[in-house]
Amino acid sequence: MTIFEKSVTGRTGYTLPEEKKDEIRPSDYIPEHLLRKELPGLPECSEIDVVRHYTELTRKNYSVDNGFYPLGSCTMKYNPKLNEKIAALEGFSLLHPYEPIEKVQGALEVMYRLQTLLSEITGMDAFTLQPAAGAHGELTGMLIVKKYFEVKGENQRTKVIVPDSAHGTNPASASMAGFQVVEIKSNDNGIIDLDNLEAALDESVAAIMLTNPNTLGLFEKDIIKIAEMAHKNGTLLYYDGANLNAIMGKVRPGDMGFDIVHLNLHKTFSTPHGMGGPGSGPVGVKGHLKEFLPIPVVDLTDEGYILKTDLSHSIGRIRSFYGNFGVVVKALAYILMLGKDGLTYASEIAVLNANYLRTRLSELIPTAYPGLCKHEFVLDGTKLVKEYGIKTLDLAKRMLDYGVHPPTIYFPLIVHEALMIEPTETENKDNLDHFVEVVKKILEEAKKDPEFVKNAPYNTPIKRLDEVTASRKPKVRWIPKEQ
Amino acid sequence: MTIFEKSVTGRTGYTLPEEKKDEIRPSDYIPEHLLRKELPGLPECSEIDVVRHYTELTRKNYSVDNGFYPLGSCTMKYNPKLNEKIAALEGFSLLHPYEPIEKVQGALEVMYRLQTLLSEITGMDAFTLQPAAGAHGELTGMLIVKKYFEVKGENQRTKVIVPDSAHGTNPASASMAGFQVVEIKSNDNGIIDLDNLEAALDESVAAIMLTNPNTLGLFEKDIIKIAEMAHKNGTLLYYDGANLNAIMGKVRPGDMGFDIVHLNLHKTFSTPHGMGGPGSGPVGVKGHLKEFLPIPVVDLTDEGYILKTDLSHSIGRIRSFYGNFGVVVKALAYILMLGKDGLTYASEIAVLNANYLRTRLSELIPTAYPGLCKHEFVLDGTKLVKEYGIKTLDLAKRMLDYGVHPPTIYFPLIVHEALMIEPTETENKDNLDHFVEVVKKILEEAKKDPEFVKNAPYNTPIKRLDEVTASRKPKVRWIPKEQ
Amino acid sequence: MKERHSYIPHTPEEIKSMLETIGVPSIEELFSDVPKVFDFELALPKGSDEFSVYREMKSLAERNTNLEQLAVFRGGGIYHHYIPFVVQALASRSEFLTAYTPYQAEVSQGTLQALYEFQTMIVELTGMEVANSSMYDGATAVAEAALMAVRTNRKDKIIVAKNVHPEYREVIRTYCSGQNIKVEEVNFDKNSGNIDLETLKSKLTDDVSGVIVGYPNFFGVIEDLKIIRELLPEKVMFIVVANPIALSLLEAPGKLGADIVVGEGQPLGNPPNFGGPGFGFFATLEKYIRKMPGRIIGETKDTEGRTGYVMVLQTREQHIRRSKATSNICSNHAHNAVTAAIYMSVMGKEGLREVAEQSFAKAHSLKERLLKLEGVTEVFSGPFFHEFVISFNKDVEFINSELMKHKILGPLNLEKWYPEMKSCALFCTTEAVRNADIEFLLGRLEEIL
Amino acid sequence: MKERHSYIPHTPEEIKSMLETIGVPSIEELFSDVPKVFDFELALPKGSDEFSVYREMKSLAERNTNLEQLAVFRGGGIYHHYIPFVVQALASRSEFLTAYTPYQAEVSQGTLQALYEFQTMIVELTGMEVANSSMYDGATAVAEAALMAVRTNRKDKIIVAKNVHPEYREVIRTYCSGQNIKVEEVNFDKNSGNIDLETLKSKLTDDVSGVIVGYPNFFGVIEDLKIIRELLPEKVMFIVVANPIALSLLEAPGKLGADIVVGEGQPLGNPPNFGGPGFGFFATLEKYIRKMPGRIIGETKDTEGRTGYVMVLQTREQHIRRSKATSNICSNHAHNAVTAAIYMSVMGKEGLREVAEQSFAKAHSLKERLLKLEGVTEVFSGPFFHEFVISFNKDVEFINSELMKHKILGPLNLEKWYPEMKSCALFCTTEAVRNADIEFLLGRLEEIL
Repeated sequence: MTIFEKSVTGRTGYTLPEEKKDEIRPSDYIPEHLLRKELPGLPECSEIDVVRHYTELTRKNYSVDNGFYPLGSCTMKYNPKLNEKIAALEGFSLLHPYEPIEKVQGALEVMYRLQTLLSEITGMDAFTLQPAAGAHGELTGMLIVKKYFEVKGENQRTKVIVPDSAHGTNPASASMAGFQVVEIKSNDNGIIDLDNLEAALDESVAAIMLTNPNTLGLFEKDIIKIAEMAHKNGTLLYYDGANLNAIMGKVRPGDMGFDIVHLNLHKTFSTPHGMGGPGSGPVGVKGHLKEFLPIPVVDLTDEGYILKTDLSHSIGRIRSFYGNFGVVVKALAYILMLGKDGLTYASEIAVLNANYLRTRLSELIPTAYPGLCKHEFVLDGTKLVKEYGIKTLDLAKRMLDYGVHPPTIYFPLIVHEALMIEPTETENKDNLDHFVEVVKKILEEAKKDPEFVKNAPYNTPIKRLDEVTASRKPKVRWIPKEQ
Repeated sequence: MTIFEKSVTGRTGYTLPEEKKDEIRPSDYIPEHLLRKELPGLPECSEIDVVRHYTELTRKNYSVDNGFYPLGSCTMKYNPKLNEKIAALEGFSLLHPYEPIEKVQGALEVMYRLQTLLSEITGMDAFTLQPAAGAHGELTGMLIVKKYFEVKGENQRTKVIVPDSAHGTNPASASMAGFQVVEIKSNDNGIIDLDNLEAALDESVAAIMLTNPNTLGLFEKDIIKIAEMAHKNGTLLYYDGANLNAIMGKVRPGDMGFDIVHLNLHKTFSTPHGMGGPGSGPVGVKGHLKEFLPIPVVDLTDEGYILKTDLSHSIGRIRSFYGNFGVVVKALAYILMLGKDGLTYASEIAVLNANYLRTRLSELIPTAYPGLCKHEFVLDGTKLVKEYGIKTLDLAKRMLDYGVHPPTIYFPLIVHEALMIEPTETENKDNLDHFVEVVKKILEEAKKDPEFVKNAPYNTPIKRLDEVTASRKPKVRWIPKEQ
Repeated sequence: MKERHSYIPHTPEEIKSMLETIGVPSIEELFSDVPKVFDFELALPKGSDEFSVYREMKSLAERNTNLEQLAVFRGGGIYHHYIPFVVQALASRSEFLTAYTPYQAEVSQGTLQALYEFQTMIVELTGMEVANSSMYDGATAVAEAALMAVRTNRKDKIIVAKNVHPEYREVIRTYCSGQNIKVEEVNFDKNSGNIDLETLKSKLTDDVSGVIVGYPNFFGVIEDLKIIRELLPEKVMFIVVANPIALSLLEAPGKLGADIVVGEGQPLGNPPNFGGPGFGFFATLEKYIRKMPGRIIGETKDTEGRTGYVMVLQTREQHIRRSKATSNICSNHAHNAVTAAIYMSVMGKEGLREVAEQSFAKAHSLKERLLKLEGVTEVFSGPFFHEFVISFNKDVEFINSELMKHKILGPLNLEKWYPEMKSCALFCTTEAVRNADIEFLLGRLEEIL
Repeated sequence: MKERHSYIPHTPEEIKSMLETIGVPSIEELFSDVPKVFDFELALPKGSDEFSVYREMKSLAERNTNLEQLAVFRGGGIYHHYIPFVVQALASRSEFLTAYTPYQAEVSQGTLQALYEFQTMIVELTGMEVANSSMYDGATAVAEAALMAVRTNRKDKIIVAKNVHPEYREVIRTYCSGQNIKVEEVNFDKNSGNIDLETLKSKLTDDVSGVIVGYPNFFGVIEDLKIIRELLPEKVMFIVVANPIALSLLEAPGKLGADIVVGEGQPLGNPPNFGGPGFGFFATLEKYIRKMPGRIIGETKDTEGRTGYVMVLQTREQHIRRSKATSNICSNHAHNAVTAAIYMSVMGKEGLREVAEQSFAKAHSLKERLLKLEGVTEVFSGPFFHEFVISFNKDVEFINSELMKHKILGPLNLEKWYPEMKSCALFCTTEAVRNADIEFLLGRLEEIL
């Protein structure tokens, strides 16, 4: 039942200080046609109604705090409670962005320190914390690329190369920045085909967007060569940081030759995903692109921290104020907590977990590409269709009945019936083993009765939903029954 | 699965500042036979394991935040979130009881103000906030009675009269204070039988313990007469405040003639029950018993608030420190929030809700006693047995399947197959109507198939449990499988 | 390699056994595909414990002056409102906080229903027909609205009123720069503070895809949406940047001809957070739903006919449509949107109206009383909501630094963005400004001026 | 009658319709059975709003000096330990906080299992065989233990060591006064601080039901339970009041002959709360389980054979046995007990040991260094855990008030309870006392002494 159906006219859940309103009537000040005649149809509930409604909704959700969540490319690691406590401190949460700079030195120090730490972790020279999410970081990066070549007078660079295994945001961001997207096919080993790349690289190419390890969880071992090819061609190399959790402390995008990198604080740095956001997508650049960063950036001067806006080639402002500060606070706390050893160890164990799960699962479902993976790996689900008569979707839905969240499915697009699995370092061995057992059980079930699996889930708050009709005739708001 | 089964040797979930331990080894200081050889078998888990374990446990619980909880005599009203926020303030939660008095003036003011407010609400002259729960308040009250007659030299007063409808804590507390308990039968209308009382009242009676309205939800209309009889006999009148939620702002125990009263902050004053506690059971007395209160009491002097210990006849200390201060803070916030009008209104609506539900339910199951009730009422479930072939327990268990918590059952003992229902004022009409519908549906089910109802619940995390064996061969601790 | 960590559960024995299963001798071996040339030493401090980290972060927090410590007369896009305590208590429940995007609908009904209800509330507030489930903030929401207008009308000019939030205009320009969309600004009427209608008219050439105005605008002045709409050719998309609190008091833009209504949702139960995260809201007409950026939740049925919720129209989105998507947005601000839904549920229609009325009344009372002070002059005569501009006979920075000595966060100095507006200051009041704060402010100003 | 309240949902229309159903004209009529003579006017302030209440309560909170603002060297029954942040995050989940006593086991498995695990942890810590699911505090737990000893042995004398917490001894006396149980105290050895064994021996007459000692005792000194047990006649119940943190380091009382082990559980993850609520723990031997006060959770099976948990042995309790119950306790401190279980889960066996070791090491280091200061003399030579007594050549109150100027909460002045112990002070250190705090304390003491 929706909150609207629980509403009763005249019920209230709010209190406010009773303050005299000085006999000021809006109708004395505002033209009648601009005054609202009918109040918006918001629900009317007492406090306990609201508490029960949303408490009930939370109980219909699966989350990291409920169990294993091996979504490939999403890095659903544990979100420490400590960080929530810190971000909720009034000295952080109750700051107005336009307070005088000397009253927010603590906040600016938080930002400055995170910028500095991220630069060290990625091997870049400067960072902006403005972008609100990964895709927003990509857009920022692509606009930097655009502006860079504008300043250089190379306006012919209208294309961006993206491998066919890329996250959907990569082509979408490049396109939004006005670039034409050139997709190149990966080779049989799941990595960049140097010949394809060579063929695509000409003077119209502004940038190559990569993630390394890539979405198949494979390390692009030719990255030095790729960087050389790009730079020789005058092309910039962009790093999608979605997969940084594989390599912290082991190798740095900056050292690999990337010119621009975005990170996802809500993936690698443990800030929670919040049902889809807020995230935070800081962008780091090498020295030659420093002046192109969006404004403002935090800087340290003799008088303390400042918000610097006078960058000579800044792409401008990419969002209001200073980014998702509340998320930034959590990421800083996380890095302070783990430190040098902890961050490295996190990546090591993330890779250990992925390889362990890959090894065990590959006995049941073949991997799309053989050999070592980094933090994630992809299974090829065509065997499910052929041998078990179920699709990857069916396997995924049946997993819900066993209380585990399914992996990312049908991505990357280059693998048929793909299952993309990222366990993260915060899952223990028992959880991985349990996951293998669940897959094994479901395959056994499918062998006996594929229809049974196809009709899963059975134990969830709701069964399989009709998504097709939902999109064909979208009902995207609640409407009272009477109407 | 228990947390112990999720434990793996060597896993850790804690961090502590790394501080040099100065090469101090316990074995250099403590005789060997007093040093622990084997660490206690506590679980070894990472933080995420602990988070998931307890999050899962909460999801197996029903609570006020999940729905209607009409437990008679328990006053399961809404527990405002505001109060939790306030009690968690470091200025309250991080106080040491032995800080210098001048450093805890705010805390003492909280206590003093609550003492004063409770005195006004109940019509008493002085309060102690020491007792940790209702039963603890009763024990305190009974020890005051005992000491009072000791001081008066009336050592022959060895008995306490308790009606047969009383809460079990009443006789237990009287007995614990060394009194012999005399139970008197209620009359046909469910209230004190004055003749029975008269007969029992002699010079051996130290006190009468009553609650008004009583556990049947009926107002003891003869209370003036009862008080006269008691006082004429030199007997003290004790008020069990469990049912105060019926009468705030309407009538005061002090005005009715009670000499001693305990309250339950976790019932009437909205502090949460916390799965069974902590509660808080302040005790108020009339002036002649003021010097008998347990020490310390908070007092206001020219130098500020003090903890007073020099009461001439104090029964002594009833617990360590100053009571459940954290609970006291919440109760004060609640009273400040509601104020004079709000408290009265709370009682009025609590009584309205009870009478509404009584009226509607009595069409399905007869009430044990006719006529108006106060905040709660009792149904006589014998009809269930006779007409539907189910017991009150079965009805209760089946309610769980409909997502509502059953009422108190099999209490008070004087009603067969009793259902004791207290809706509280924070439940809306829809919830009451829904509850009636649920009862109606279950009775229809029972008519068709009593066995079906007898095997309920079906939709709960677990089915009916074998309580008999559990008590015959108690397994009250987890033991590793290997042993 | 650190051997133990509270967030990482592995014991040495487990690591050993896992390596054996994989068939490699060491964790290092798992990185054998990483060229050795990349070896480096991470120059970070070593890890810490949670108590030390908490203390360190808390001391940073305490080096800031937070709004609870101030009387707040500053708005300008982020507003200090009361937030009922129940809002955070519910929003912080971990099943909301630590869930991912609801790709698996069957175990995400909590998220999906909450966002569906949020969309409904935004539709109700704005008077539009459909809304998405959030954008990053007000600025990116309006920038995306501009792109949507261009996508729809396929003409490469966007007109923005100069009295739209300066930072929003900057973001619009940044977003539009990628696709070489021209952004033209229309100045405001110097008397009223409203958009200058004559200039607007003169700029409405054939190549305009959309027009953007504030409601109220950056100066707090309420634009007459009806009149503006009447000026616009039918096809030109009318984009309104609204303050959601004001919408309880002002006629819904949907009733006045808006095509897209966007805005910053922070005032709806989200703390200021030094500017973020709040969230952007985005509402439009049904006919444009397939052009809309962002995630949308819709109602549907399960195989047993029960009502449930799913993400709809995903074919607009980047993970399906890739370079042809309506936007690149992926992570949005769902948690902030749900926070707002909880806020609106607990405030209800009456509560939100009360917030709007108190904010309005206090602003009007304050303005009248300010104008009685020596050295204070009215700047704009147009109707306003809870922000207004006056000019001082002294430097605004000076006045503000004097006020700050009394723990008053004074008005915004407009000269920073509008160099022509010398000594002009933007005041703001909300229901969280107490009458006593207003008296205190006036007293201090009397001393200062 | 107030018409609207955020906690009370009724609208005037609903009230009207409900009154009609009941068949009475007004709410007043529902109180017609209350004699009119009782009419009165409640003299309370009028109701407020949550923001004003919050501000008012917060200002009261800020008038206190909290332990985060101090260097804490004071214990005496309530201890300042680090509490991992995850503990409150989980314990405050509303399904724990707002649930009642688990009378309906099928929808209370969360409570029941958590308490069952808690009992197991207490059994592990104490080395006993069974534990209940909590008492109010350490003092009432030991008082109930005294009553249980008398109930079991049917002899009316209890012996208590004078170095048991003074407030606990007062509570024992209060509890025992009801049933006219004699409470005799045994003094401590002036050199060691341990219970005086000779005096104890001399008091062990036939009428003794139980003997109560501390482990460590109020002076921090570790009693030799083995030797004491050997002194006691077999039937006399040996009751040990233990510090649960110390039990990670000290041999379990269960292995040294204790019959009942009780104590204050606050140090296990509960904030000091100005003394309450913490909780009492209570453990004993299997053979006494039916004599034990309080609620006990046990494991069982459901109709399908699945493991579940229920309250067991309820026939001991007041709601069944009434005046014959083992205790009148009804509400207990379940929430604090579950908080402790979460704390012990996250600390684990190693973490709790580390807390004990750090507390121990800091205390021993501090004592050694204190004794090097002029004007400081050792008082007891017995082995101690994390509290110890020294004497000053100056008044303890004076020293403490000087220390407080430097934000140091100095040692407890023992003279208040032991008038013979002039200038004696009880120091305490835990892992939450930093080495820097110790240096700072020593520096200040050097100045003061």
